Amino acid sequence: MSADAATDELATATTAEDVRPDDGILAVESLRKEFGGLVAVDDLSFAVQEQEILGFIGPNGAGKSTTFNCVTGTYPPTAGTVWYKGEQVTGTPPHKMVKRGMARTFQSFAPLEDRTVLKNVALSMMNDTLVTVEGLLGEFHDEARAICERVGLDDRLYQTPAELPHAGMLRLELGRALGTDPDLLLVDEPFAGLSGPEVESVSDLLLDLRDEGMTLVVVDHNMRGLLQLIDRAIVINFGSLLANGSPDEIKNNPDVQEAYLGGGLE
Amino acid sequence: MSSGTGSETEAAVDSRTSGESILSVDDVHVSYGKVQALNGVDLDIGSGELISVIGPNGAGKSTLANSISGFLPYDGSIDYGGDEIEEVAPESLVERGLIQCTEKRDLFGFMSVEDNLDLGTYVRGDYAERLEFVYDLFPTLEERRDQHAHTMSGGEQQMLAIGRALMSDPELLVLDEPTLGLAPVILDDISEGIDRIQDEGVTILLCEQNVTFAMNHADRINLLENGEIVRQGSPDELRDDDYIRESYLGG
Amino acid sequence: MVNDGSSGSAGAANGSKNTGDEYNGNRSKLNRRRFIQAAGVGAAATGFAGCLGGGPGESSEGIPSEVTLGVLAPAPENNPIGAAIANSAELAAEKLNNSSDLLGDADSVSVSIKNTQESPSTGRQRYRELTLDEGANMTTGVFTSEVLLQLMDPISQQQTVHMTSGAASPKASNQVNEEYDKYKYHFRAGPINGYHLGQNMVDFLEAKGNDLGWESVALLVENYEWTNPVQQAIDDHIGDLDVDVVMEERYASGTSNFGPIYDSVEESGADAAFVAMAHTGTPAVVQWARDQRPFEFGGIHVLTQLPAYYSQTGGACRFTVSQNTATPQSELTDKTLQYAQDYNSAYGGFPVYTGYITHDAIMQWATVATERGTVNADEVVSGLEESSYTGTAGSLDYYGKDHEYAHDIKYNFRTDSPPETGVNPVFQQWQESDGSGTQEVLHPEYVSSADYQAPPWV
Amino acid sequence: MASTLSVALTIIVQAAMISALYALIAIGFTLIFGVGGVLNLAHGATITMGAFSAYYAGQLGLGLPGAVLASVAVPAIFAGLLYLGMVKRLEEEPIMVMITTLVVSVVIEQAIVVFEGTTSRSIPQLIEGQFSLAGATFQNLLGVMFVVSWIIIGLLFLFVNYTKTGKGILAVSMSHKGASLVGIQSSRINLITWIIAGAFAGIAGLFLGSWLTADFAMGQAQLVLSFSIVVVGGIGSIRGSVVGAYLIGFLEIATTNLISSSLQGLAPLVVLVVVLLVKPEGLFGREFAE
Amino acid sequence: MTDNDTSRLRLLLGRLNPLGLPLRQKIGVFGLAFLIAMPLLVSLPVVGRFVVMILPASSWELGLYNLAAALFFGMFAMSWDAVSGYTGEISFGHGLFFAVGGYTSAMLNMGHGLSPWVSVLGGVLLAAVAGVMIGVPALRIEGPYLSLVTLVAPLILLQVFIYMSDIFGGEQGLGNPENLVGLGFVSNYFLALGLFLAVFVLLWALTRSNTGSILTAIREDENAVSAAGLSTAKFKIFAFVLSGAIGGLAGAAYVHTPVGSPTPSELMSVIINVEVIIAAVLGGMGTIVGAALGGLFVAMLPDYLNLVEFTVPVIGKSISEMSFFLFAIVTLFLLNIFPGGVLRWGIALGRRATGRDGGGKEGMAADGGQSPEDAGTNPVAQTMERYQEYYDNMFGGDDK
Repeated sequence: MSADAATDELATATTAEDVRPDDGILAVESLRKEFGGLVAVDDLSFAVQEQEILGFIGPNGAGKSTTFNCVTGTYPPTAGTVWYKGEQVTGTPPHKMVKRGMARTFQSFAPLEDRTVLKNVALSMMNDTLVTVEGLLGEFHDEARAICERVGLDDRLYQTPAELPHAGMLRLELGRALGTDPDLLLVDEPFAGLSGPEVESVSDLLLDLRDEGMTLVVVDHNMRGLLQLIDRAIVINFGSLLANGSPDEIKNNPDVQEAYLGGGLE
Repeated sequence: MSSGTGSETEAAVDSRTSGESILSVDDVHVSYGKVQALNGVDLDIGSGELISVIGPNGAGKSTLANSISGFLPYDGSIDYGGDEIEEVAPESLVERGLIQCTEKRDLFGFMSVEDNLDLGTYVRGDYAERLEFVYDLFPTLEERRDQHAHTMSGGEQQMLAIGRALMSDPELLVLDEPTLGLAPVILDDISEGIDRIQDEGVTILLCEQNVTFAMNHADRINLLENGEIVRQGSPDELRDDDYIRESYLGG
Repeated sequence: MVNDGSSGSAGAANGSKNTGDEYNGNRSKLNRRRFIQAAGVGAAATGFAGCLGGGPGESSEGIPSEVTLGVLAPAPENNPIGAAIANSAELAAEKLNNSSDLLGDADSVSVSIKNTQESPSTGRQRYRELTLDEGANMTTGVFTSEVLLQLMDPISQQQTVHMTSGAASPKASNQVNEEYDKYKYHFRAGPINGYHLGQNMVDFLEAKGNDLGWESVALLVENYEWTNPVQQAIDDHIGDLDVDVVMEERYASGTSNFGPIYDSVEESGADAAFVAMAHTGTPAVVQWARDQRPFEFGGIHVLTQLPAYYSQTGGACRFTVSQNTATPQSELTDKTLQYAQDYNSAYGGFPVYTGYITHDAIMQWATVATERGTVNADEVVSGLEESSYTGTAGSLDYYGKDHEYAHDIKYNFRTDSPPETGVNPVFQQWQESDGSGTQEVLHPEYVSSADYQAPPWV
Repeated sequence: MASTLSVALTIIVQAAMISALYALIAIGFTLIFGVGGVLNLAHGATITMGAFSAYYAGQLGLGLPGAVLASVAVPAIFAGLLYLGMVKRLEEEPIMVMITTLVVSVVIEQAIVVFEGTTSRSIPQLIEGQFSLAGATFQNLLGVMFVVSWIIIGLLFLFVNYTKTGKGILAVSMSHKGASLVGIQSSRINLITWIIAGAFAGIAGLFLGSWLTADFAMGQAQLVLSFSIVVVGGIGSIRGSVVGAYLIGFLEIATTNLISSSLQGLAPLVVLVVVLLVKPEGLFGREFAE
Repeated sequence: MTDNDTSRLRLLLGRLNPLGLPLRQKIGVFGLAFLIAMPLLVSLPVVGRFVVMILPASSWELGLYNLAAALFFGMFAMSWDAVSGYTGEISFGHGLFFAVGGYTSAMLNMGHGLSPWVSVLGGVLLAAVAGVMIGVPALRIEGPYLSLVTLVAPLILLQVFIYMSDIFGGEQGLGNPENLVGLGFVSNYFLALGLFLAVFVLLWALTRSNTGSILTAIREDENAVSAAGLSTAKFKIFAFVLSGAIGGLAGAAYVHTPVGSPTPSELMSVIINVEVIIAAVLGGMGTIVGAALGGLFVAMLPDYLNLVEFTVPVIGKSISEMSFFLFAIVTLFLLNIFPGGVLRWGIALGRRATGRDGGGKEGMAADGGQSPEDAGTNPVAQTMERYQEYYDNMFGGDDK
């Protein structure tokens, strides 16, 4: 198939420089993930610097979510290495990655429908201990309330996720992630379905978080609202690295325009 | 876009083609639990038209498509071929010629291409002619007639889904995100196919996130945001709209 | 009325198994209706005091005006074995009510029948209902050994005479022997215990071996409690005979497919399957007949003892031989035929072995109680130990407290004349005459009605 | 006397005949699972119902044809009513279907206990006599069972692959929404599969009862057998059910013949657990989506 | 949570004050007081008469025994709820744990002469091990497949018991192990009540603490729980082990009383497995209270039916004879009316009656944990949704 040929060409065209464990807070070397015979991520290497906001961009089906599922431990990668804070963490299960300080939001929002916003956030602040008397008296609620306020949900503490508007769900996702007190936050498709002003206010929140010392990786398939937010972008297509650079470089990269915008998209 | 007026008068005002109104959506509300997915949508499609509904993820496009094809209960009124269809099951709508190609395609994965197409005629019967048309439209399908649907690529599956819908001789075809996740090359085939289907006289409602693609095909475009239609007009009119340019055309 | 109230302290402080809240069936006859009538402080106080173990006992003298017979039967509505127990108890009660001699002081003798569903837990529960809720003066019945063994403790707790009329496990009598004071309330009015059942099979084979012509047998026993001693007895005694045991299989309870087992029997070349079956009998016999397995079939097959079994199995039980307590035609005593006829006219059919035994048990109990002038359990126990009562199935005599089968009915094998004491079971064969089946008696001689017929396909 | 070869032949012939019945039992269960997406835990009780329908027909003197007819019609109607009355409105809640059908099976079994007791009943014999094959004798009944089961399975195969309704069944089993999109009414297809499954269970009950006698709990082992076969054979696959049935049938006959008759019923359980732990999608099942 | 311990203490004391409890909890406390005082109440005039009338037997002695048996079943039902109600993995063969506990304890006592108190501990331990054996596969196989495994596990155990009947006694079981507290009516009642309350308090506290909140979150969405830095595997296995141990405790203690014995029909029959599900579903899944009440109801209903001496005319059967059959029919009926659980329905009704529906949001926060009645959707619905997802994966996953 012609698409495959194009992929190979692109992969060889942009050879990734060697990535070392201490290249950044997160370093990924030669990551590969296959499902059955299908290659979803193909020899992908990149690094994320501390306290930057990195855009991770690619069209639908480019392998963005798979990459992050491998990084966060949801799937074990077929091959490749992941370092986090200088430690090798390849294949570490998700909850352990969270404990190491890596949090994520879900593209398809996954709130717990059975409980209030406040309790959704409180869950992520709980200790991973089996038997405890904690919670019997509602210990977490003050801190959880503070986080809700932070993400702009202070007036919706006692609503269930089903009552939240689309943007509210995103805020809840962010709140839950913040509840784990992360150093690196992966934000999956934050702007999908948001109106202009909403995009702006979420951007502000993310920028604030960065200013407080957090590192952010924002995954999105279109660039609306993204280029103003990010410091640097990585573009992938068909599971391979396509471009890496500042927003302006990305915008003007012919490969990106060809593969990403050329097919009539935007 | 006004709401609240009767669908017939509205159809008369809005319809720009000579065809009679085949579908009128009037003040439709849909909610999932406490979340409002559609918030008073009005839409009118004349016979033979290709109308597109665009909008970002989560705007309510699929909800609209599913309400029209009978999969979701709604408040308000949807009128197809002169009848209110609120109580009508999706299968009966198929018999009446209203067919959806869903976003997930919903093919019979463990059946061959041919069996999938064959099942497309479940409510019609005699199909040799239509099969010929489908194979002519998407020659790949004929090449892969014995292959199981689940083993095909996304684009081929999309062709099969459209082909299967055509087999039941639709009057109104609702296409939900036919371009989702497709490689540009395949996109061209689909694009061409849609044009030819319209040429055959099939009315099409195209729900699409890919704005450029929708602009290239539609007679009229509706922009759906947060469950409401916020802009409406011909592709040319909307290309000049600042809001659209800024938000959707990478302006 | 016996209440060794001294031994019972508060229930909670009681660690031992046999003391506890000492209770007695007679006193706790506070069933709900009466309890409500009596209403008062007194009755209720008695109730609670009882649990503390120190309540005043009722007078133990005399026969009460109302006597309740508690009956435990497996599914009396649709299981013929259970029905025979229940119906015979009713018949016996009617006799007692009509009799001026027996239980003379009692105005009415009533029967309370409970379904054990062949389940130990249900049986236990029903037994407690009979003794605690209904205040039964004695209990009888019980077909399944598993149920009986679960009743031994409740019987000792309630200190009410229980006369088993169906279950064969000698573990019960062993318990009586080992802890007499605790378990002495249990008697087995029939059938002979499991060990004797096995011995009886061997005795029969020895006596009738020439007629049967079984030179080698395959021993098939179902894996239930009651067959353990049966198998033991056969193993102990069959060696004395000129018969080879070419196969011995204790097959799983709940077996429904006998194909593999019968294949093995055929392979072993046995002349006959020598069986001990009760719960699993129907599939065994139906598959034997329908497959026309090339071996004969006999031993103890409880279901073939049912008078209606021939029509129930479409004639599949034809040619099978089984031990039985009595048949409607076998005049074991002068009471046998009379009882069978009474039963037939009352219920339109003949009883199974449990019927004869239940009837005998109740009549013997009533006779002893009348002799002693009381229904007091301890009195009746010693009365029964001394009693020799001629019932429908033979003479009801019990082994003494020092015998390993204490309080079991005595087994006494005879061929040509009835024994003086104890019982001598019959062996029957289903034969066909005029298109319908009859239970012909092969043994003993003094009641036999036909000669053995071998199945034609063997 | 019995050579290894003839023992092997006996096992093979026996297993071949019995596995055909197993396949018949499992296919109904598979169909409902595959098409409706629910586990019908009353499937075993439906088999029992088939056997007892034949028994009652025999008691009423309806003769063999009456018994056969009753054993097919009563369970088929029952299954149809069960679907329409209870399962249909719970279709979105598979767990409630499991619980409800489990309780329904308890009701059926207890009804038999109340009215017939726990002892076995012999039901009219379908056919008498024996035949010889490879030096061993087998009941004619098993032969008939083998032939009839295969004919029924064959007919079902033709029905599913070559009729419009049959293809509708396949379509619904693969995608409910897809079926709706081509105009197939899932509820009608579901009803048909329940009726077919009920009729198959009834026939199986008739054979089982005629072969081994009938009792209230006879269906329990058949239900477990059905699970095992479906799990081994994969969801909704008729071919898989037949292969699964033969695999388990051979294993069972081999263990009961060669090791101990007490092991009856163990083979399907072990196979089930092993397959679930090692290859949960079954030998012929579709891969889970990933 | 560190701000001040005094306010915590005050909160705690406030919660323990019976007068400050919500109505439903007041009723619960009253019910418990009644159960504890009942053996004494029986001896009172008039009151005693009334008490005997409401007992599930027509004499108070048997009533206490029946109640004791019901309390053991209630414990068993709570143990089912702890795993199935909270994690959403429906166990169709919970009798496995009941049986492992009961048989182990009986065998240790009868075969090795251990004191029943010690052997009960052994039963609990082995049942916990059985919990691991089900819990570990449960990490891999889920939904209906796991239900099948749980359904089959006790059947395999039964086959082993039958095959090795020399050791396990086959279908007839193991006879009579020594009793923990003799044959006494009152002592056995208090034994059962004591264990029941201990289990109830333990499970109630655990499920209202963070642990319960995490378990229900697993039922809702495992990914979300992992994303919160919590090990779903650890909590799921814990739920199975806890449930196994408590189910084992119920079974072990039960066989060492006059009301129970180690037989398959009492400990692991299909009917036991069905009854426990019915108990929890009717009482309300994922509430512990519901399972406890449902368990008592399910265990006592046949006893009550048994007391009815009415004979149904046409079929000539008495109610008591058909008690289990009728029980099954009643259950079917109730399942069709209250699929969300009778308790939940009762709570909703009670809230409506007291006009507190939807109010008291701050009160909810003070409640802490995951109390069932303030949940937006109920566990039954969630569990169903969860199962639906598995089916969607199995049947609808062709398009990826």
